[in-house]
Amino acid sequence: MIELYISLALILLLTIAIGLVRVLRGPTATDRMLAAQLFGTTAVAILLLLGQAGGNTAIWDVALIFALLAAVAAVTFVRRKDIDTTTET
Amino acid sequence: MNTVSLYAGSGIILFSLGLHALLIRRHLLRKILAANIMGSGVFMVFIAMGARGESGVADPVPQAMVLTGIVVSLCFTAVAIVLAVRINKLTGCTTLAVDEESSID
Amino acid sequence: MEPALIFDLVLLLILIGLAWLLLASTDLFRAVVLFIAFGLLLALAWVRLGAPDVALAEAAIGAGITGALLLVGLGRLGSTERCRFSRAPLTFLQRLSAPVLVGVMIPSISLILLLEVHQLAGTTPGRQGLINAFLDVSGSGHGVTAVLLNFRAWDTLLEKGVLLLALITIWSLDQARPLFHQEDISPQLMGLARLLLPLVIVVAGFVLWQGDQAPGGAFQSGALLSAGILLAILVGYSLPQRWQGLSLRLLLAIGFGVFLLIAAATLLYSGYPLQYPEHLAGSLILLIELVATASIAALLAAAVVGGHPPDDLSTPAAKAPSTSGRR
Amino acid sequence: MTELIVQQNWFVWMTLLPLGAAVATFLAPGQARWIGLTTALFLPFCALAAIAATVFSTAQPLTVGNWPTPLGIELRTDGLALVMLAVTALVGFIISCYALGYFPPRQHHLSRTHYFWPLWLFLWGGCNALFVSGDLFNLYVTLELVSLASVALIALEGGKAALAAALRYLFIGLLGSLAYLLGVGILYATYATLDITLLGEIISDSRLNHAAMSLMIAGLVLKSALFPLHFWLPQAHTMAPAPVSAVLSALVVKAAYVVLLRLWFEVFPALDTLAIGHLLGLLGCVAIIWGSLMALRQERLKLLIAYSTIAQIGYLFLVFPLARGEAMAGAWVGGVLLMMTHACGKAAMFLMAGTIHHTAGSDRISRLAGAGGPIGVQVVVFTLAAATIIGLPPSGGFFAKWLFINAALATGQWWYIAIILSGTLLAAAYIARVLGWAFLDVKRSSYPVIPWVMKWPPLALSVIALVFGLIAYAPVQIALIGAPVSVPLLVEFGP
Repeated sequence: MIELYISLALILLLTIAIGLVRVLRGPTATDRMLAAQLFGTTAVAILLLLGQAGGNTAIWDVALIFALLAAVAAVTFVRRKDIDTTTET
Repeated sequence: MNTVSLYAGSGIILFSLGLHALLIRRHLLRKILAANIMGSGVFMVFIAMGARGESGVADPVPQAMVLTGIVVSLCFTAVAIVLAVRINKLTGCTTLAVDEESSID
Repeated sequence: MEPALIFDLVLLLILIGLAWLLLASTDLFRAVVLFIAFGLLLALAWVRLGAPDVALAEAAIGAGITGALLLVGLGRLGSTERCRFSRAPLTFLQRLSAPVLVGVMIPSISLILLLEVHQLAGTTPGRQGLINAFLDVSGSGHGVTAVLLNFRAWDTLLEKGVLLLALITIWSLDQARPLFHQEDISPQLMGLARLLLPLVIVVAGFVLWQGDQAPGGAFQSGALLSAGILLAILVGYSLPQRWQGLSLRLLLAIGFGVFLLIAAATLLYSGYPLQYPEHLAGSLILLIELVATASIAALLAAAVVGGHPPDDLSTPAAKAPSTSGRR
Repeated sequence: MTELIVQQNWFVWMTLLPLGAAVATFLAPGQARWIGLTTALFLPFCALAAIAATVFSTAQPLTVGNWPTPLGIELRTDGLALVMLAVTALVGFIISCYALGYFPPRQHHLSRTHYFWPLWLFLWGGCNALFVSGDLFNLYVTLELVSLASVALIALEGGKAALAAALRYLFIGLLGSLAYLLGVGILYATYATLDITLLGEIISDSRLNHAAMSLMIAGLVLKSALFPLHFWLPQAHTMAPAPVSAVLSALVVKAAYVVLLRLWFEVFPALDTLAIGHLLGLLGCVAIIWGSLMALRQERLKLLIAYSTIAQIGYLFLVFPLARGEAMAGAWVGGVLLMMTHACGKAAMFLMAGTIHHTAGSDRISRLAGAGGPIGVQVVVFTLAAATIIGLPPSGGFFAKWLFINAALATGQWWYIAIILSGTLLAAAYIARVLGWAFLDVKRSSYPVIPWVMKWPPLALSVIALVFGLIAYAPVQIALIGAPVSVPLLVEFGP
């Protein structure tokens, strides 16, 4: 059973690796940010699986915090667009 | 090849990557990111070493030290960002290339 | 190979790849987003290494504060058109120092990696036994909390000092500027914040409370709360002006101040700094954690805001944080 | 009541008090000057009490929370900690007095006055915590406290050059302490303890320990600005306000060096360090010559003093190759003595440079032409302080170099003598150049009046630095309490 959980987590991890392509290629800042948000969601799933596999419920708290705080980075992103015009060096 | 040495080795690789970038990158924000990566590498070595021993029982001392280290590096990051923004406001630069003679007087 | 090892291998490969990509990236925004992703995956690595306390902290910081810090900082860095110095040549010694460092340090580090670290992997256990032996008298039921707030409380005391010092530094550098345009307050974001803020407060309380027995504690809880404060600031809440003076400074300093007072009191009482009387240990640790949480939340949020509150009361209210009771 | 005073652990109070005062000055910015001055007045007495407690009643090192050492953090009262606490208290007191005049209560930069005191008190408390710490990770935290406070103080001046210097210093500090921290991690992984005493007993000569040592030493060498890693120092030390320059040159650089001394003599004595010792010695020699030559070329007084600091740091690193065999104690004492006397002398020089800048309107050396008449006092004080940097006989600098030369003779490394002597000549040359300009026979218009706190405290400090050699017996005896050098001191004191 544990092997199954870990294998599922591994598959989810691979989807993150694939999602990286969107961060790298963009083309707009929003694409990149949304991909990062997707990683957050996937990480929550991975953490739940790892917690189940290890029998350590403390790991679920980490997932809880991720789920809660995903909003903060997103809101910062949305808000910062208001003041800034340049992202490139 | 076991988990601990895998993570410790990766920590050292991250440290070296960060060190390299901290030295050669010129943009201030990139230097700040590099320092953070360096720090993460060091913390990974700590935590990996704490994870040795009987299964599941990790040594709390390295964890506590890493928590302290994370706070300290967060402080440095925050100060560095404000300094960088301030420098950018005064000079328009995002690098640290102020040579000795021009800065005097 | 078993799946767990493959999982670790893939995770580390992605981490190293991310580090490489973000450090080499030409687009700074992309680098910041990659760094946020790096923090997420780092938390997974801490979980895999059996360090949920660190993972909690990394999650609270990486997903909340660091992202906000970097995004705000990036937004405030203007264009480099005015810059006259960017092509200023390095001196000979400056140019020499990088190769010396790279030439000396990276090979020596790689040497450790290649030759020695794997030998360590099976040897010398840590201090679990010793800490468990003293856990009963430490005033905390969780090893990491006991180490942080009792056995190595001196480190934690000084670390709280570093936090306050960082804020004083930031205040000495600049005056707070608004994080966004005052006029446009989005009702959607406001609704989101109304939904999330109570949850954040409840979860922060939970994380603080369970730090006594399980992973969690003042820093994680404070970081979470500060993310909540930031969210509130970003959707348009602000601190009333009459709270931006002494009461704000008190809130920022109380965590370090109370810790210092306890150190002084114990030094007077027993001759040893931070030697808690055994029957009071639990309560003192709880007190330190409570005030530390409040201070950390305020300090981190104020660090993102990035400047001292305006001295002149006639200027429009800058965003400055408080822990609760903003509505 | 007397018992309460005698039995207090004053060296712990010396950390808690400045930190508490820093919080108080943050909370009540209006009262910052008086809180700061009271603390500065009190700390030298604490230092005296701490020394008395150790000398007369054999105070023991204690652990925080009274936990046994691998678990708790040891705070030490050995000689090195005590003399550094005392010197810091003395220099800190003088600098605090000077700062009262330098940051007057009402001026345009209101915030500078407000923020100087909490930052400086944080730095002071951090330095004191560092000197007494006996735990490698705790040393990391204190190093970070000191380096963050230094960054803030450098940036206090507010100009773009100062901010750039501050940020560069921040990166340097971060780089150095992360390298140090990685070494600490490796040591903890091997021995599961970070206590300096325990580690010194069990450490063995292995490749891994060598790697850890190299990392830690490289980090600290970067922080203490040994050639060729000194590139950040001139900017950082000269862009800051005068009291801050004095603090940085006199105390902050020494903080990293104290950690280095502890590592070398207390943690790693079992390792074969001959090659690294020679490397550090060689770099020290280059630093002496290079720093002095650069000082000779400078147009500005503060830059001259900063390059002189680089040269003096070079002398400090001669301890590592010289401290071998029977010369061990001599070289170690020489290093500690030089650290103390340089702290006094260099602080006085930077403070005086600040005063001269204030009066002459510029610190260009050429602008000093004819200044010897109207601001003769300042120039003479500057010269007195410089005497110990050059190493003229009654000064502490002379005795430190004397001890180094003895050690070089005892270990048969005569080339260090040549370097020390030429460094002395070069130092005399760059000081003489300043005096030459100052006493040119040029008529100058009047100079502004300066507050007395900017005149007399530096004078007191330079006089102390000058006569340090005559009273060196007591500090050396204190420094040798619990010193890591077991060999009895072979060299004679006195001329």
